[in-house]
Amino acid sequence: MSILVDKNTRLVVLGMTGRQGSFHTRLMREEGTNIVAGVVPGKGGQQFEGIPIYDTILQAKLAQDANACVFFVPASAATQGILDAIDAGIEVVSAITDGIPMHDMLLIQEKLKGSRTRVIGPNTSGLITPRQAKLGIMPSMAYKPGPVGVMARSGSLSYEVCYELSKAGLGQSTVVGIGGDRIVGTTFAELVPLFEADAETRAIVMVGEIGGVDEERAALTIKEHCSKPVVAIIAGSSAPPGKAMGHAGAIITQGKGTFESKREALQAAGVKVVRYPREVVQALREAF
Amino acid sequence: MSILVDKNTRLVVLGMTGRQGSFHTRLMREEGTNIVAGVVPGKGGQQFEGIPIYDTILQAKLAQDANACVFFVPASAATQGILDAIDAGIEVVSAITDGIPMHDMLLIQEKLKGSRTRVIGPNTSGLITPRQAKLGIMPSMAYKPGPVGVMARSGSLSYEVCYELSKAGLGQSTVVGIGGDRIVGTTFAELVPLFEADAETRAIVMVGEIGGVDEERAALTIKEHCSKPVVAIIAGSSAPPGKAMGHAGAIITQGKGTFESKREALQAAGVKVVRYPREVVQALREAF
Amino acid sequence: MDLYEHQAKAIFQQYGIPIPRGLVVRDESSLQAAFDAIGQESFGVLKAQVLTGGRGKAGGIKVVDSLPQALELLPNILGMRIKEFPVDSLLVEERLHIKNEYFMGLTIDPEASLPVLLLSPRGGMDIEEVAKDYPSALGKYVIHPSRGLPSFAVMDLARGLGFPHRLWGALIDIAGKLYKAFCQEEATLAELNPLAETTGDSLIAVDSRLSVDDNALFRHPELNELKKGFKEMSLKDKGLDYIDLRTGEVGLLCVGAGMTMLTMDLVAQAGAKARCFLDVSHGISAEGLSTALELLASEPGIKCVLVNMFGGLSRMDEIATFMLQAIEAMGGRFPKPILIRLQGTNAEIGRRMMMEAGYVVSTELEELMDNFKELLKGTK
Amino acid sequence: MDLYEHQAKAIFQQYGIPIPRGLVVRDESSLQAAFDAIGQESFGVLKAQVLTGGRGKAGGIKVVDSLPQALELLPNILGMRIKEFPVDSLLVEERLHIKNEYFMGLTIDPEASLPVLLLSPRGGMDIEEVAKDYPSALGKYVIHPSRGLPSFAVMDLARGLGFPHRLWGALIDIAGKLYKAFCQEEATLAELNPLAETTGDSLIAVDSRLSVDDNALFRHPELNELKKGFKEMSLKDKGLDYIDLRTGEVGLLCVGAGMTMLTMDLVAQAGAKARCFLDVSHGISAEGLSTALELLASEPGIKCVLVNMFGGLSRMDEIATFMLQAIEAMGGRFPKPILIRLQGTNAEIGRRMMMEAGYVVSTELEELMDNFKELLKGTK
Repeated sequence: MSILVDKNTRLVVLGMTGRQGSFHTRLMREEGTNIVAGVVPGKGGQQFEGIPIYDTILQAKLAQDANACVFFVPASAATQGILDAIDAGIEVVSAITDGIPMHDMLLIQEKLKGSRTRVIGPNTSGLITPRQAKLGIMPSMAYKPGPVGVMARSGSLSYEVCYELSKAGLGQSTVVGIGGDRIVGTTFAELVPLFEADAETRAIVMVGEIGGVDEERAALTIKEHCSKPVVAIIAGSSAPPGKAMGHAGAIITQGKGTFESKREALQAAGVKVVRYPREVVQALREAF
Repeated sequence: MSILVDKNTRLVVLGMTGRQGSFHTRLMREEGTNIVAGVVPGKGGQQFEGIPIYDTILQAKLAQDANACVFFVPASAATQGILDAIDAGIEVVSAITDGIPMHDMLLIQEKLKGSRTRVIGPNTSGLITPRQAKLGIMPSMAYKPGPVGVMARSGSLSYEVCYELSKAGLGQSTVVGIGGDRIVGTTFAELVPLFEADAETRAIVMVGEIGGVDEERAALTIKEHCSKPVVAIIAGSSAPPGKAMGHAGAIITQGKGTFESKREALQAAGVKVVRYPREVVQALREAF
Repeated sequence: MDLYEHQAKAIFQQYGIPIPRGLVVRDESSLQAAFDAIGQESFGVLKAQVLTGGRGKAGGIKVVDSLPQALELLPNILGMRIKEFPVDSLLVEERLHIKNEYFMGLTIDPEASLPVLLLSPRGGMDIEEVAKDYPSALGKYVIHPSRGLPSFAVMDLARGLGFPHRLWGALIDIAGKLYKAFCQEEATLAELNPLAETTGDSLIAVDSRLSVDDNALFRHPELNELKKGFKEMSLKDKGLDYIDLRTGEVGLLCVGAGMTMLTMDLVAQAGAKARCFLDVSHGISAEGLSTALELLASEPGIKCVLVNMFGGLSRMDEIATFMLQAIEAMGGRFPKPILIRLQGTNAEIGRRMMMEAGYVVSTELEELMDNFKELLKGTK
Repeated sequence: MDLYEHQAKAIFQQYGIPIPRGLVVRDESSLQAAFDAIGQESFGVLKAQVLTGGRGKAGGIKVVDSLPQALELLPNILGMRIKEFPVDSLLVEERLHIKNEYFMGLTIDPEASLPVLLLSPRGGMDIEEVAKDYPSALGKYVIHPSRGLPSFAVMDLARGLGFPHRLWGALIDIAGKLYKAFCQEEATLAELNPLAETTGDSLIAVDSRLSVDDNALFRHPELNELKKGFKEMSLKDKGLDYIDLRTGEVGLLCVGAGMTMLTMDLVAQAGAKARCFLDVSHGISAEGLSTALELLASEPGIKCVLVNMFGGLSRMDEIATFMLQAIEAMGGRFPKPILIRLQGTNAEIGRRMMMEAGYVVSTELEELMDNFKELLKGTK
């Protein structure tokens, strides 16, 4: 078991023939991912290392019964692509793309309501169920199959944490990068019930950081809906008080977003909060 | 008591200085309606028989704390006016205007969600709580205060029915014309709970006609949510089978919309169904 | 406003929906052009253009092999009446090799008051029965206009209804175009039936219907132009809602649809039958009343006229003034028995005016119907 | 990208939001023009243009009566640093007679991930404290973009917060314009504080802030133009996220914001302090790495550099190649102590390359931090 993606995932790679797209298509395949199609407008009918290429997501979906997409296209093309994926009824969209304008995400968010699509990201390292499906850019060497569900805001930090976990023999059920942007398709709070419902996941690691209120929101969900042990690592505890986001920003977050605010909220939900990757391993060992 | 409008209604008349607007402003006032403002773009700052005129609905709302509007403007201006009234937070909109395009109503309908506005009509004779508030064009002589709540698709037929009721000493709590168009702001089914909750209303009369499925939908609501006696008059029982609306129309209504379909649905909900106005009086007398 | 098949097809073609080659023909002279446009190979099908269903069963569609055969059949079809509708034009189209007949339609779902896409793999003439007897053979998707018609919705319908996989793409494509036409033309109904699969694995709209919103015509000049071909639409321009029931003997002149229907029911109750409705509620004018009265006077099927009005917006003094003016222009006297009832706004003045001109005028509905029953006795 | 007050105001003015008369001044020569634009009557207020709060308390705002007085004060303000930000321009504005100070702002509600309008009758410098201590003095309305900002929502806020009735219309008007600016300029923050009521019963934006979405600049050429004034933005164009903490002594070069923050935490744990972050995750290039290394080498406050990278998208062999190229161009040797850790995609190759060039390279994070602690010991 796992969440969102596994060996039944039928993946379409957007921008398959580009520099990043082609490099990571190979790496995702090496992880065991079932890549059924690529989409590159204008190259429909061609192939990339045996994988058929289509002009549109819908064509790929129709021809290959695809149910997931990963985006290796620039921001200027990604918004339309995500809207197309929602329109086509793709179930999981891993939006690696960095730099999607915030107001585009407002549009995407409204379109997501009433759709069947879950968007992971944007500006994410993607998601991986080790040895089954990888829809992202994370270094495979850091991951092993196992019982820990990981969700992270920062890609690089999640690599480090998973690498430590793997070295310590604590493999991962699924690792999801929610993305670093202000508006993301899927929040920590929305992933908690999925990990809770997944039989293989025995504990959850949240890789958070200062800023935003996503960790605080997740704390509420964990408190009410999660029976599994949760460990959170929050980066940025030593950061000086943030650059002002204007009064409106400060008012609306009302003191949330700091390390202390996140630690308090999470501890109140029974979450063990740490600062450094090694401590995650230790806390998990205590929890198991 | 009554529903939707009463002597606390603070009415704005759209198109107050036009031919119909001025004529009916006087008649509505004679009924006792508290008309606090008129709206005629370009005539802001003027007065009409002592009533201040504003350029926009919002200005009228701000200056006079208005909570209701009645529309005497042509269809080409009404759509924008209704959207403005929703935006301004007007609570009751009586859209007398006839000829509003259907696709405009689709737009208005979506805008109504999440708003505080209830639109009556369009293409309606309006609504009246006799001697308290009249937001419409119905002939006042047909109405008397009393215990019968009336809701009607056809204006002219509701005049006839109310006239008969009044002659028989059966006055009305509130009479609402839902309007004759394919898409209306408020349906019979939505009015039933309002009449049910109104202490003064002791019985409900539904003035329906063949076509559409609004009577059938109301039957479900009546069955589940209405404890008061309901009498329905359905016009058109002698009409020959309707001109085809295309297969799609026939398929989607699936035999609904006929006199028989409406009678069956309503009788199953405990509603007495009649054909002629005099029979309404008789049925009500039996019900009381 | 319901458009003719050929008008609907011309519009759908602008949106890229595939339709058969063909040409409208109103007399023998243009048949040659239609033959040339289609070509010998797939010539041809003659289809009577009428705004009613059941045209095939009534003999309004003929398949021919040659121009002479078409020329021979043409006068028969052009002369016929289908359900009382006279045929005055034909659509001549190419013959197609049809493997399967499907149904696709867009209309307003009356429950949701939202557009709904309907799709069925069992299209053709009996689609209504299919929908009733095999509801699982009909798929529906209710559309939220702000979200549009997503591809996956069409795909789900196609999959769920067992459409072959090779057609999903074409169905999505055509549904998207049909929805675009539905929105842009402000239609109330847009229908492709049958939407046929030909030997080439492609889909084509063999028959089409399109009804557009009368209320929106003012912003669609090209549709407004078509209006001229429809008697009921030109009456509408004068504020008259006109419905010709094509049988019966009593002409009705009322204000408001509900009142019109009630009057029709009362006429039926009295043992007679309404021939036509004229509802003058959409703007009373001298011209409108005059047109209405002339129509009632001239239509030979109408033996007598009932005027039944309960005015709200319409003022009965105005109505009386306009009616008297119109009758004056018709020679001073309405040429058929006419019974009048006026009630509502300024009704007393109106009644007095009509009575002074010598007409039988009632105040109450019962009174009008009693007079009508007397009239019926006299004519029988 | 956070804009300067005068830039924000110039944009808001385009949307019809009332702002004071004024002019930007960078030296004495343009003060006369500002004086002429404002006029003797209401001259003037000098406001330091810095991208940080607390400018008033730091002496960055001065009220003057005359041009000579302004000329006298100008050099003091232009020379000052406010929270380490040097002041190199002033906004000279008219003096206003302010009766009340309100607050209006638009930003993204992090709970709903939707735009939110904030309004308070107690605006001015202490608005954050007001919001915390008197939450009832702050009104919020979450906006659904497809529905827009309805007038009644603003009216409800104004009424609920006790704004005088005479201002409701102006508040609705300005909120509508501010929301329009927020959407069209693709802002992340738009704020009028104080939004002041003057003696004339009208509202005017005495101070304004506008932050626009860096990611959307590509479709706003006029905003993109402003970017040149901001060092961090020009670095961003080279794929570098740069944050200058303005104190501390360790320069950090990492891939990814989370890793950067972790490294900063580890530096703090070791008893040192990070001076700046350089996150190269948004596109690794020779030019980007070279710019980053030059900045770290040249900034005098930076005593040593930590490079900590765990690459996914970024390939560590590429990173090593680009770093070595850059160092070569700087003279063959990086001029400060530098500790490097490379992990992830192609890390082994990268590490070998750096080691062969004579640098201290780690594989594991602990190893890097042990080396760092050693380095610290040596320097103390």
